[in-house]
Amino acid sequence: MTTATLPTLTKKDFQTDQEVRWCPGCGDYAILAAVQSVFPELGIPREKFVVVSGIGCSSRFPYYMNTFGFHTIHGRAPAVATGIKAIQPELEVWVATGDGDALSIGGNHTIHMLRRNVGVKVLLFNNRIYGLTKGQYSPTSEFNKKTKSTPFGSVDRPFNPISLAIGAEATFVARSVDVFQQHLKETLRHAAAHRGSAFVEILQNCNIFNDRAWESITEKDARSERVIQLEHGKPLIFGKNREKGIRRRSDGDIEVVPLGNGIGEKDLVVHDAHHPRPSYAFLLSHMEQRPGFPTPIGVLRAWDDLPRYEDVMNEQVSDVIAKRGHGDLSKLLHAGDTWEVK
Amino acid sequence: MTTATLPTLTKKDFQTDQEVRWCPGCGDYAILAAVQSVFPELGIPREKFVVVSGIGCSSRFPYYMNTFGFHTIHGRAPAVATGIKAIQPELEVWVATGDGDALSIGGNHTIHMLRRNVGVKVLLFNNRIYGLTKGQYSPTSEFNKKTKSTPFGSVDRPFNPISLAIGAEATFVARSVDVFQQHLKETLRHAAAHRGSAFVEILQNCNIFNDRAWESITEKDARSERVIQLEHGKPLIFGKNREKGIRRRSDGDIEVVPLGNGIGEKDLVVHDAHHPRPSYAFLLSHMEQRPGFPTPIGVLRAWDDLPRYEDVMNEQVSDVIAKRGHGDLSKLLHAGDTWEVK
Amino acid sequence: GDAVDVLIAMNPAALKMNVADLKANGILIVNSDSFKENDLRKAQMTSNPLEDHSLDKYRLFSVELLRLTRAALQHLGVDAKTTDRCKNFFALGMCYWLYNRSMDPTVRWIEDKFKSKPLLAEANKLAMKAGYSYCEATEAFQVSYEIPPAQLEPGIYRSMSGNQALALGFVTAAQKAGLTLFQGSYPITPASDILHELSQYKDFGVMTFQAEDEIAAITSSIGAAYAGALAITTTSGPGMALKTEALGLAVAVEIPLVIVDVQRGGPSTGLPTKTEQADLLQALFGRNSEAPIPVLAASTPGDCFWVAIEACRIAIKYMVPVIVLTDGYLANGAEPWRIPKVSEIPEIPVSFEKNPEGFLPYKRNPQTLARPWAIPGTPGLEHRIGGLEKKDVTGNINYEPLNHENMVRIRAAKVAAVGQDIPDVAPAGDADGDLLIIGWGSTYGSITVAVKAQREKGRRIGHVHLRHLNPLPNNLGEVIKRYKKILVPELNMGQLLWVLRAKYLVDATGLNKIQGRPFKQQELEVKIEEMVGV
Amino acid sequence: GDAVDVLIAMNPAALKMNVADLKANGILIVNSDSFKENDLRKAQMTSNPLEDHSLDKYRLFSVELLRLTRAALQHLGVDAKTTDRCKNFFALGMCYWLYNRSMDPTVRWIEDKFKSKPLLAEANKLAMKAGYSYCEATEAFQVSYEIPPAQLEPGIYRSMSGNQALALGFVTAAQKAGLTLFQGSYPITPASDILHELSQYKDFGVMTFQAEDEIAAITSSIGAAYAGALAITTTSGPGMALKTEALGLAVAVEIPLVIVDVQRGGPSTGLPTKTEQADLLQALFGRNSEAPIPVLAASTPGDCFWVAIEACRIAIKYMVPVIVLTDGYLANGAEPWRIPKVSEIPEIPVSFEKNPEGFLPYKRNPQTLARPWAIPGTPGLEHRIGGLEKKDVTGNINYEPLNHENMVRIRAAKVAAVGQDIPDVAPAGDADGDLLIIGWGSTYGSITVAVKAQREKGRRIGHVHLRHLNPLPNNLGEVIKRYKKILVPELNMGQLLWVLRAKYLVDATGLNKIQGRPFKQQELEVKIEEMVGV
Ligand SMILES: Cc1ncc(C[n+]2csc(CCOP(=O)(O)OP(=O)(O)O)c2C)c(N)n1
Ligand SMILES: Cc1ncc(C[n+]2csc(CCOP(=O)(O)OP(=O)(O)O)c2C)c(N)n1
Ligand code: SF4
Ligand code: SF4
Ligand SMILES: [Mg+2]
Ligand SMILES: [Mg+2]
Repeated sequence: MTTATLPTLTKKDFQTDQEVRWCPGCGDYAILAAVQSVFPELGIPREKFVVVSGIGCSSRFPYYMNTFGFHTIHGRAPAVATGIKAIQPELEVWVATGDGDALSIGGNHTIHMLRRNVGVKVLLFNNRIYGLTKGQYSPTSEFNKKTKSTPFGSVDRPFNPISLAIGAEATFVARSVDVFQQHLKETLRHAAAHRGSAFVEILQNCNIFNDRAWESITEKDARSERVIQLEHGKPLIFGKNREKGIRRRSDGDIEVVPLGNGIGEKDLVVHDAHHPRPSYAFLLSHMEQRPGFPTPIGVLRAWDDLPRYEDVMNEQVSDVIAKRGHGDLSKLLHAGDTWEVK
Repeated sequence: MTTATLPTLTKKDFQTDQEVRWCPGCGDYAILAAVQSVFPELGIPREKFVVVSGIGCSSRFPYYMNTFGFHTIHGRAPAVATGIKAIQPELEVWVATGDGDALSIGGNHTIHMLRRNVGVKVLLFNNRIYGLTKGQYSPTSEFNKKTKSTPFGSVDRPFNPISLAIGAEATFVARSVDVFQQHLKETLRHAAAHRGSAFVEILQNCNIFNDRAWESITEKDARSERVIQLEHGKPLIFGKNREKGIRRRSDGDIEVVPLGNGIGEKDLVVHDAHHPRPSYAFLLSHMEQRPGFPTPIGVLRAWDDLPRYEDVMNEQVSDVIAKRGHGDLSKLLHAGDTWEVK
Repeated sequence: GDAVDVLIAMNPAALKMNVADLKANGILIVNSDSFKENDLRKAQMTSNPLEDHSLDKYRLFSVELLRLTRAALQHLGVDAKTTDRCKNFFALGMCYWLYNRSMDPTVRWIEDKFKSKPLLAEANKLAMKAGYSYCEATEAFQVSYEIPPAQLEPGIYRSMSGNQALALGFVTAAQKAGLTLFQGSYPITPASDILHELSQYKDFGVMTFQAEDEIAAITSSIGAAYAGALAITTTSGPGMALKTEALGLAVAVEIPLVIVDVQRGGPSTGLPTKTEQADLLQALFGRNSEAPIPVLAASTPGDCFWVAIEACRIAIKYMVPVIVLTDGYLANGAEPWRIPKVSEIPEIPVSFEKNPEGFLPYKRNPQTLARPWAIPGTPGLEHRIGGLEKKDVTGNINYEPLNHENMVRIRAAKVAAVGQDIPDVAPAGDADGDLLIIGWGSTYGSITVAVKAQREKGRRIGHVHLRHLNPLPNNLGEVIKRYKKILVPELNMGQLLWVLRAKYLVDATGLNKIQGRPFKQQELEVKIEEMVGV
Repeated sequence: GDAVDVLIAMNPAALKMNVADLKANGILIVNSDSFKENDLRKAQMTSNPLEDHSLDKYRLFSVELLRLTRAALQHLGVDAKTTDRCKNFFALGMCYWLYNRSMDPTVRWIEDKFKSKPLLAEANKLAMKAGYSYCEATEAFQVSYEIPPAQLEPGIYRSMSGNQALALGFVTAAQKAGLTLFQGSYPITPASDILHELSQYKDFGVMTFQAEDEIAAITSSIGAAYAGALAITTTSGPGMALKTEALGLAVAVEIPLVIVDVQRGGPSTGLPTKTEQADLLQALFGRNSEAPIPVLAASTPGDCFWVAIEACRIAIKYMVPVIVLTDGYLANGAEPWRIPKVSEIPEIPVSFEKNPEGFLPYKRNPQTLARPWAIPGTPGLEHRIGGLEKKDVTGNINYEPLNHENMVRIRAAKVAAVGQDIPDVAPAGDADGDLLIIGWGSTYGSITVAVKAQREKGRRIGHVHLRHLNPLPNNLGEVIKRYKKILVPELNMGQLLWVLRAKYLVDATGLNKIQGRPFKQQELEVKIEEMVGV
């Protein structure tokens, strides 16, 4: 409704007067650009946007967005965002966070917000490192990673953020890459369109403390060879010449098959992002760990039939009021057994 | 080795002089009995056992086990257990926890411990309620649950503990039920046999604040109709007369089929608990949400090829010592640029 | 009189007959198994007393004595009739726990009495122990002590417990401020009942959020306050400790928030069901760096209502987080409470910033030093806030040395400014004399009666009971000078004592009891006589 | 002399030529892009000075100036040669941030100087701003101040920063105690370097665990201590706040643990890279209920080594958690440190309980009140501990009133007992006189020089610098009486001042600076003269 009367906004409207302060070459610049160019498209008044973050390089994001912004404390953005949505469900709340902020100290708030399906969009800047604190390994760093805090290599196995989010009942999970601008914007649009919790992992390069972390995906050619772009309703095809596909096996598992000589699109898995159950998305979420399999990007899961937490919460209040009428304070104070002292 | 010389232990050896203080009829008694009868079978000296817990009715468990026991603070048992294992990897460390302790306040420590594959066994007493604090809903309570803190019904969707654990990279996940004594003991034996993190959800009845929470599974007949017992290498069959089975569909999903007229065991999914990848276990983990599907109990996943966190941690130390020799303190203090003041 | 402290009612008839003899706030254990429809009918009861609030003035424990006793004796294989008779011993076991008395004498008595029937003896002992264990198992059973009856001025009264009063106070404050009440909380004894109460008041638009932990409880409340709610978070000591990092954020972003700490015995998990006053210093200093916060304490169950409202008023007027301290004794204790007229209660003015004209997020009200409450959704007020140090007025991140010192002093001055609204203390009893007793919180009742008794014996004693612990009332230092000696009785090791010594350099004496229970009038009188001489 | 505070070395040759002019602990910015193999060969360097520790006495920032400048100017489309020349301005921008000066004058200068070449002007400005932003972006750059050089007694010296000294101190303590050192930690500025240091010492059997958060950091350390390690956890203010609930558990279960808080500017996230002393009251009181903990503070970077050892000794001897306070100034500041002989350092006796004979988990050593350290794996010592109140000696859960009071007092007495080992304070300067300056922590250097200067002007001043903040040295009260006036300079709003006033009822004066940087000698002298007269 308001949108009708809206002065159409531009990218400029979402930029602040604050110098953007990341290291030269940081992947965060590209993510900022993508968000600033998608927000104006959404037809939402600027004052309705709230960008909430924790602590980290990525969490400086709100300072550069000319919206309402809250740079909270380390790991707590999802909880703060939940409180905001409970009180003003119509606000468009986006969380900017990092692999440490969201998955290390903030892991519990992240999974609980997803479980509740609070209508918040989470942008996880995954650079597989703690940038702000000068480069310690993170919960997404690969096993045996050598960092400031692990000179002999880390001994933890990483989380797969997508698998974790799906295990936590996420209704929307997607992945994109800082340098794939068009794809990133498209992914952000899908996230914006989702009413429930939207979890977007963005592969981001920290060129100071973890340079080239995603090279195998971003380097020339790799994109087509080692990445598969998921699109709802389209068969799973990848390869420079779209010569490879993913097929179901009779045991329910998937396999990579070369297209041609008898094997065609009809034999391939057709991507169903809207499936009510999470198993298929979960299967895709870690396929890149298997030799010859590509890394999936795009929307893995977008099932939006579940009511939003903040809506159910507010409906419950209005239902009670509808049934009982607005509470009468004097009645409340006089409830129960009363007596008079003369 | 020690085991050879061991005086064989009995259930009595694991009982303490403390009165067991749970409400009459609480499911915790049955779990205590099962653990006390399985521990002596393991051939491990009693002083090697450490039972760690957080806070909750379930977390009083250590007081009743005549082993080393640590009743820590709410939600932190997995982290305390990790510290213990790092220093003494050969200890047999079991965590007793509840659905609130492990999944609400302790959710982050639980998933990180599983991700790291610390060699700790977690017994999650899931009574779908906060017992100790007089009955508030928990992260495993069903949607719209009426409790002390939600008189109009809860508005959260629950976690599925098994799905969450699998999403967090758990190498062993199993489920059993307080009143299925034999099955529970068998499940505990499997958990004990697993070297890495073992996550066991035990459906437990809180007869004071959430009585009959699991009735649909435990009541007479239900067990065979609504429960499927998973056994590695065996086909997925259930029903009072074992007349139903679970079959793969061509789209990779599963379906319940009646056995007979042409459909036999050969057509059914054969349970593979040892599969290196988690997708199959994940698929089973939430099938009971679908009409006509049974609740799986037993070992869903037991993949033990991954080294334990504490072992890698300690090997790293011994490797460095092997390479560099034991550190020389004096050398260390004199490292770098030194000069003499006369 | 021959009023009793505990009543165990096995059925409606028994309840009817004896409840009158039970002291106000006495313990009432009822066998809920025998309060079904037709039991009530038999006793000609039209409504179920376990639900109709008619027993509000007692500590009602409705327990399925029959079912629990059966469960406890299940494996013994005694006949049903015997089993059912054992429920008396189950109830007895509960009483022993509630008054933490040993069961041993009774065990011996049973063994002796039923010498001839060992199985029956066994059954009775088991039942009694089961009743004891049942209380120990959960945190459902909290002993509560009779609150010394105060002089009752005329008015309409009801029985009121501290947790209930807090809940009603917050609902009232929200109504008076015209704001949505948001409570982010994680259950913990003895604070959980505040959540239970407030979750029932959806018809007042109350939003209760049971968070995944205390950190999410307070940070969700911070988010709610930022979005324009009257936000509160309620907990007890261990949970309070978990909230301290987020408290610092609330101080830094200067938003209104009320934090309730219902103190319990510690340290660590400690004695969850017992009372204590040992979180005062945590409330005052338990945060990193200089993060001053106003602290209030309630003195009686009914006073919790007024303190809740006062805390909300300060939080909104000064845009600060405010800590409210109560304790297990107030939380579960009940007293007759004079019901105020809604019109007697002043409104709480709230003005959200609306005007983009020259809006700056840290531009301050000169009198209160409050910054504007500029909630998201307001056109033209888009701005950024956070926990990093910031320039005053503009709110832009700023690390300059002098700006930092300036901001630290402003945050302190803002809390000090609350002092404007704090009335001077006027000692009860003698306005000057030999002894001034300074108390805070739940010791009000016992100090009051002790002072009364001692003054009747002719001693010249004043009593100041502090509601505001930070800032302290402006004239307190001057009042202290009017007395020869100062006594500070606390259910801790001397925390207020420490504060008073530091602030006023007064050589006050502490009376410290840390036993999980309140002072006895006797204990106070002995100390008073020791100090002022007999 | 004409020694410089900052040196920017674009290549090895330049470094070689000028490094001698750089002050000890001065800032050294090196363009790491030009320190490759053959660059070094060209400059006839056999080893890479960026790695061979030869520059340890400076604050070395090795930065890829070339690559970063190129990245910053990428989109401008200026030629490579010009771009590369801009790296000088990139480095300049860094300096402006490090000394937080405004870039505006230089911006104007550039615009003027390159009037004719607007693109070049643009490029230089961009490069400078990029350098500035680069420092602001991460917490990698922390200004550090020159530590006033102390009198150096004869010996072998090396340059030592506070974080490095802590790390070495803990390794030494573990060796002297014959225990495995376990560090559970979550990175946070300015404490992270302790983790970075210790993670290198695996050849000393050191185990470092980077936890998922500060709560897991301390609770994993509690688990490690329980299992028999010398366990430490290291953090800064916000992380300290998160550990407070677990600190209570450590107090309740009475296990040895050392907690390091490297203080930084606050409240909340505050000023992560700036120094402050404002966590003292949090360290003393920031826990629920009565949970006393010994607190130590280091006074110089090198002193951190000795304080670390002292903290471990107390923790083990008394079976208590111990808090160590340092700050950003000590952590990053470096000073010449006299390397002790390993034999000079006393052993730390440890005796794990082994004997099941009459073992009871809370049976105490009469002199230290320490309970036995009975680690899992020891046959016959199976027992249960936890955070609930317990009976002394047996350790069984117990809620009895008198037992609780008894336990609270025992835990306090145990911390007080640490006083046995604390040497009496002997003031530096005059043993009595007009003014006693009482300091703690990183203000040691500046107070020392100020006192020296003022005494040379004939004023009678003593200086006590407290290492033990809880318990305080036994004779402190008596020493205070020997002076007319007491001055307590602190980089906070008066926290030690508060403690001294409360404890000794002394009307001490505070000198409080809260600007994220240390005292200037000047500031102290002005205050001294104000107090004792000119
Ligand atoms: C309570 C607390 N603990 C630790 C820190 C230090 N800290 C700030 S950000 C951060 C991690 C940053 O990593 P990530 O979330 O991946 O963000 P990035 O900088 O990589 O974008 C840490 C450990 C803090 N600010 N607060
Ligand atoms: C820090 C802290 N917060 C809250 C509590 C209160 N508390 C104790 S146990 C518990 C939840 C118990 O539920 P669960 O873990 O499911 O165990 P159960 O009693 O059901 O076995 C809560 C909220 C506490 N003891 N400490
Ligand atoms: S440190 Fe890494 S993530 Fe942080 S701003 Fe620099 S490049 Fe970006
Ligand atoms: S409250 Fe429930 S879970 Fe706790 S002891 Fe009683 S029955 Fe068991
Ligand atoms: Mg990161
Ligand atoms: Mg539970």
